[in-house]
Amino acid sequence: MEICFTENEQAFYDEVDEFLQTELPADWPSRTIIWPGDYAPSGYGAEQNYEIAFQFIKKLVDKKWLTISWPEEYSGKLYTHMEQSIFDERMTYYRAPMVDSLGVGIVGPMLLRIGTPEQQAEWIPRIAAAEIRCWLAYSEPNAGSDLAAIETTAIRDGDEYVVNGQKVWSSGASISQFGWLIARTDPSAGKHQGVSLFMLDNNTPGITIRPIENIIGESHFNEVFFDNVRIPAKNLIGEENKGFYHLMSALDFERVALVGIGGFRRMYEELLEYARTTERDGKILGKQPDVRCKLVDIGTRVEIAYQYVWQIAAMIDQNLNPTVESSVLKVVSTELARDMSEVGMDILGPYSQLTKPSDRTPLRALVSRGYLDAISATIGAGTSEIQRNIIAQRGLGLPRYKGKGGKKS
Amino acid sequence: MEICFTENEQAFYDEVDEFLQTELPADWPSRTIIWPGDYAPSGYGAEQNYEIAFQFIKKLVDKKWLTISWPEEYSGKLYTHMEQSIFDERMTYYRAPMVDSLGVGIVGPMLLRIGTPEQQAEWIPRIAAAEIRCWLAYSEPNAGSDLAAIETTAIRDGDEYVVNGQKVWSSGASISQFGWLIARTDPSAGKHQGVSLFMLDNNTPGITIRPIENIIGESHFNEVFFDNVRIPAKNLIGEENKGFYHLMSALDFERVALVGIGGFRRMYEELLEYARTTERDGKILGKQPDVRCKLVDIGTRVEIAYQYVWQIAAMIDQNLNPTVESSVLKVVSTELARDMSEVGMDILGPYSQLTKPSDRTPLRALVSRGYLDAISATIGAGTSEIQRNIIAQRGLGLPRYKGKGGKKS
Amino acid sequence: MNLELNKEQQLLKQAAKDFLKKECPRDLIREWRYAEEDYPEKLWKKMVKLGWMGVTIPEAYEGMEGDFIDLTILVEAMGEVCLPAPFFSTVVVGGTALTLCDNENLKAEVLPQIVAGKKTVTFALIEPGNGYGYSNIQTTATKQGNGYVLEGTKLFVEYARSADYILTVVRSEGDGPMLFLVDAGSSGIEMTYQETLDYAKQCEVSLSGVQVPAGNLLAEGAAAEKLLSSLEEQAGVAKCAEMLGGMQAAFDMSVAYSKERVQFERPIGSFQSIQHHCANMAIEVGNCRNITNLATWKISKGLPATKEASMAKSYTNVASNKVVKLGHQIHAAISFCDEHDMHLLLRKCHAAAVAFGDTTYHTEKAAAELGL
Amino acid sequence: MNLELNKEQQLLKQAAKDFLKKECPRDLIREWRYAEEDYPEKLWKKMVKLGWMGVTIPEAYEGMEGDFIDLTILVEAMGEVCLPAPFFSTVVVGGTALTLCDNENLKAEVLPQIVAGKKTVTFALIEPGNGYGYSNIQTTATKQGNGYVLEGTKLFVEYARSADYILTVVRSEGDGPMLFLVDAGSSGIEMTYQETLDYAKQCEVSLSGVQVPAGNLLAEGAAAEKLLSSLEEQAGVAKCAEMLGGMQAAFDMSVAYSKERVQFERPIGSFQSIQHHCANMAIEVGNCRNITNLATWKISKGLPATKEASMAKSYTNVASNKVVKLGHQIHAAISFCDEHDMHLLLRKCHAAAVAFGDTTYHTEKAAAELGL
Repeated sequence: MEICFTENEQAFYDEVDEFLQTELPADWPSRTIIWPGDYAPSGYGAEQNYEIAFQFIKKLVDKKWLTISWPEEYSGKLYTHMEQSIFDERMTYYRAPMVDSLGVGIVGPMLLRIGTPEQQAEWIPRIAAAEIRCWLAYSEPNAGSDLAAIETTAIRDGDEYVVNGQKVWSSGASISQFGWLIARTDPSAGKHQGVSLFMLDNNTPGITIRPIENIIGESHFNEVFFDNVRIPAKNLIGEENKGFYHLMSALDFERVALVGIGGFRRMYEELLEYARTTERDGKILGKQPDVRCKLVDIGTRVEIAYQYVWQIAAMIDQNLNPTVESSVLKVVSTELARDMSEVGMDILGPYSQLTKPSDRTPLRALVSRGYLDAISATIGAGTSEIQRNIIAQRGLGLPRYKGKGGKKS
Repeated sequence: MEICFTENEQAFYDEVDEFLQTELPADWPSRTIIWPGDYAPSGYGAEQNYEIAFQFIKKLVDKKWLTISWPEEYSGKLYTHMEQSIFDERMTYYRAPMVDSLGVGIVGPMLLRIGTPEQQAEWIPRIAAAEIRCWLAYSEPNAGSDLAAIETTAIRDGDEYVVNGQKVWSSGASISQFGWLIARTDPSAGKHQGVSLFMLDNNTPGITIRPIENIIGESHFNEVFFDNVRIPAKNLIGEENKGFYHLMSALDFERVALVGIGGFRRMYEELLEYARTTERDGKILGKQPDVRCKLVDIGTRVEIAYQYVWQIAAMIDQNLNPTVESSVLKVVSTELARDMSEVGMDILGPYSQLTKPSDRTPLRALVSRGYLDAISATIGAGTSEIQRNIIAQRGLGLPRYKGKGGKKS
Repeated sequence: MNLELNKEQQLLKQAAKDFLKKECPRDLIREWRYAEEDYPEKLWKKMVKLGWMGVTIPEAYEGMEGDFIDLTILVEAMGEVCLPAPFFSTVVVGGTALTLCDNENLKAEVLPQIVAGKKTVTFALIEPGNGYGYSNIQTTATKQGNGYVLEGTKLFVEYARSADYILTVVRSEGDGPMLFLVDAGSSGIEMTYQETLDYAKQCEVSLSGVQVPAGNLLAEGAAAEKLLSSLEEQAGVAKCAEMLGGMQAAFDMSVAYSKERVQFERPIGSFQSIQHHCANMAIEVGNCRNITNLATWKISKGLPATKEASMAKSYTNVASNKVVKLGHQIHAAISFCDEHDMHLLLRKCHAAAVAFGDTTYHTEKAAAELGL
Repeated sequence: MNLELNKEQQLLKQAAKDFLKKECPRDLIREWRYAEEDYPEKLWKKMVKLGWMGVTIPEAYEGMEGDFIDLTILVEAMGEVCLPAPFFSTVVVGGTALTLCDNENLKAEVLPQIVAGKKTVTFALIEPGNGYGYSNIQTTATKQGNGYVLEGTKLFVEYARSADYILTVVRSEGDGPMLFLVDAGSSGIEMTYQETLDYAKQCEVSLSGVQVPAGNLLAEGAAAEKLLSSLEEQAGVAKCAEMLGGMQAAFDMSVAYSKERVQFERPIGSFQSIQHHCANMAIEVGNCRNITNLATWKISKGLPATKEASMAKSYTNVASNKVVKLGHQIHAAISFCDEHDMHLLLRKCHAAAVAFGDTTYHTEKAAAELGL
């Protein structure tokens, strides 16, 4: 047991840290309004920050760190998962911009794994250079937690597939160039069969993208409608009708440790500092017993979440499969994001109501934003309920119940 | 809305209160070690208290209050459920002895409802006079939450039934005279059919009662083994093979409001008094912020539980069926019993460890007993999980899942 | 012992629900939340016609002289629909404070105008650097001629821009609290809009040399302390009723959705985890109702209710957040959309939880009442 | 970065578990809990043979000079089986205190005897009316000739009747703490048995004119404060390891039982509520392990660990109760029987939670470390 970085890890940590201190404005972390666990670009705050973000991402591309999880060809060297986690920790600690985590995190690696050389040549360089962004065309109105229930069809017609149907909760669809689409290519097949993956150019005729305003007043989500959208057959990714197989065989957990753990520490430090330095009714908040108690609990859980991140990274580096640990981290970190916001609201008292930065508003209204934002954390990418099912069934081997007529598995 | 007693209710409350103050030693509540929600006679404490309890119960019999829930013939007048709840509240507030709640609470009323005149003549007067005690022969090793899974058989043989099998968790079996037995009279029938009820004399040959020591060091539970036990057919209660039907049609909830609510207030007052008057490290415990916080929470929940008790009593008096409210009260009161014990343990600090009364032991070691005792509260008479199922399914109408092959009900 | 509403109360409840369902669907708060004007006057006038402004105001001042239970019935119904109008500050706070005070002239002048819907009131207590409470008030009232001059800054003054009166708590020269009904049109008053979670058009109000006639003083010294303490109790419990309206709505929506929404070929309400979420919501709604009803009834009878009121507020503050968040969890992604109603309930409940004393404040108050 | 035990540590863990499983099944604590003798000497001797008494004692005193991680590995394994013997007080407390002190003569005399299993130590800190902590100690040591005379009463002194030494915290004449190794056979010592939840043969120990040679003073003044503070940290984290052993056992038992136990014609582990109970247990065990490992590792490296140690203790205190109680809930009635092991784990965990600082104590300490 050595709960500290090796020399190499420490050197890389220092390198990333220095890069971030150099390439981002010193006050960047306090310009942004990103709640732990959420990395929507909307958190950049004021308009002028987008230009800073854009410049910074170009620097990341130059360093090949945007694609740090990719093969050596794109990342410069083969980074260990521990290094990737260190990178993620530092990046999120500084709340650094990281545009298009879906393209770099999911679409790119999938293309590299199952795409044809032509497909790779077409999209990989552009994703790696942050020239294009991707969105995930997964969820549908009747297929949320139950992804296998998708109804959108993509029917082969000559050299094309004709897509009809609807997607929803499509993050960033309206500001991306390509969709990573899952659609039913064989509607007569079983629920988990007959489904395929496609790269879908947003400019194809027949696509209607309707942004949905979310409860923090932003339109990151979209509804997307397909009306006879014709996708060239060359954009089919992987084998036809093997879409679920491809998705399931992707090493989902590789990304799971990248929960943006640094953002938790940063936010916690801000709350701590606020409690230490703010008077309420003439008394320092941090001297109030309930505030002390709550901040100790949150601080402890931040330390705990960090340990899971390192543990999972180490497991992957040892070729172990941290399926369960990943679900545990998902539950632990998203419930921490939620509870930290509630503790923040409690500490802020009446000031927690303020939703816009002002002289009276503590912490740039970040906490009230987080209070709403964190609601999505325990829902998206597998609800807490589903994560607990996974822990129990896959992790602990508890039996699934298929009903009196069904089989136990 | 009138959250106070009517004149009649208040008069009855005062009458019961005066009776209890007169007929019990003034220090009786502090002689006993009964945790809220549990009314095992083991809580009487020292040996000499059993004689006091015995005398007191004779007084109850004289007043016909032992059978307060029974028809006018046995109770003197038809008491409303509100009055029964008031009686239960006062009794438990004073931690008054109430021997054989199973005979008076379950067996007697069932006999009155479905017993023959002969059966009633044989047992009813003796139960009402506290001359005999009854135990419930329900649970079996493989039939706990799932009572319908019982395997004990009672096979007709001439004028007798021959019983074979085993019961477990049989409270008070070793100190009772009669068992209220549920056994399978038609083993070929379905799970919920072919089951019958019997009065079983403990003296019948072939019965072996083995007390099981529980975690508070008492042997209230028993395992009971039946080896060709012959019950006279006249002891079959109600229709043969209709045992479940009889059980289900019994108005279970009538007893549910009688959770011993007064015991909660009494215990809370003792904890409050302890916190108000005890110094720890030179400071009054009740001045410690976490103690204040926890006692306010518990106090609030005591008030809340009281309201459920009155609400359910009022509903029954209006011929409404408080199935859901009863499950809510079960969950609320048993979780309160558990949490109150944990708060008590927290307040007592190192002294919470003491399990025997002594100069150093706070509150007669009642809290450490309660800490263990309350474990059974959220399990017995339907676990909290099952109560929440009932609330969701019967109360809110959420669908039961019978599996993919089954039907939804 | 009767814990249910009696017939008249049930009728009032049903009438309020029916009216608000029709006249104030939750889209109304969406429509008005960013509007220049503070609230929909058309709806307000209809509420006036129903006599709601005078629900607890004595008949002598043209009110209906209902009791506190009637008031909480209305407030609960408003909580359910997230009413975007200053009923709470005008009637629950303003009407109650005036009714409780001894300034007969002021009562005779203002109360009938509230009843008639001609005037609205807002409440100004919290100051920069302060939380809820009276211990550290910095706004001063200096005697000058026949009146007073007020100096100070107040925060979280809801619907202030449209209010006719600002019920203002100040510190007297003798250090005790004083309570003034300040004409909102007085010179020296400036307002800065504060955008808040609940869309309640809150403002920072600065008072600079604001002259207030002596006749607008509701109370000072011990009388002011007593009045403010009653006001805190009643407004706090009314906030519980408001939260109950929100919790009940979140709960009802969630049970209905659990039955409809199908995933994995079955209604999600057939999953035990969803069933237990719903059961826990039912329990918490029932718990809050029990303790709030107890406090409400005691207040309505003029019985001491400080302990029960603080228990109700501290318990309901926490439980309402728990319940509405469970509602979000059951509805999942759809409830993260602005067009879904769940977040409106969450916003209202949070605002109600910090108003008139947060959890810490009332826990401490209840502890003191318990002799701790 | 490596959060797992290394090979040697894993071997030690496995060896400890194997040994205790064989030599100390939980029936042993049932057998010994009411026994006249304090603990099974046969088992003790075997543990001595394995070198466990000297696990962290320097080689100079004939110990194995392992690190703090090694110690917690043993303690965790003991927590799992509810060891009915004074290892904690002798080795974790006594051994550590002596190792940390500067009294070379005393160390040279006593440490090898501990290693050899010839002497046991118990720890006497808490006094009537006090909780855990050093702020209010009333037991005094008065200088007399070449030694001191001790007066006072100590509570919760475990395995005291069989102990050779009582490590005793007293208040000096100058008001600071002093730490003595008192010969348990000294005249003036009286012991009264205190029956406790954990069956750890605790006693009230009264010290009346007990003469202690100056050579038995471990530390006084600032040195005593420093020693006691390190001791608190290490013993507190070791108690977390003990609780982890108990939690892990409760968790493992519950998962296994959920798979076996059939109700309603299906294993109860197929019910989502039971699955979520088990998942929550898994999460809490993992959480405690993470924060405890962090504190353990820091201590083993001699790094400042006060914050992490207090976080670990306050978190694990609460979580261990939660986990074992879930174990009871899953096992239901059967675990309410004395013959079931679950309550033994609950008892041990509770005793560990109140030892060396309860939740409130360590929460406050962690808050101070966080600069609050």
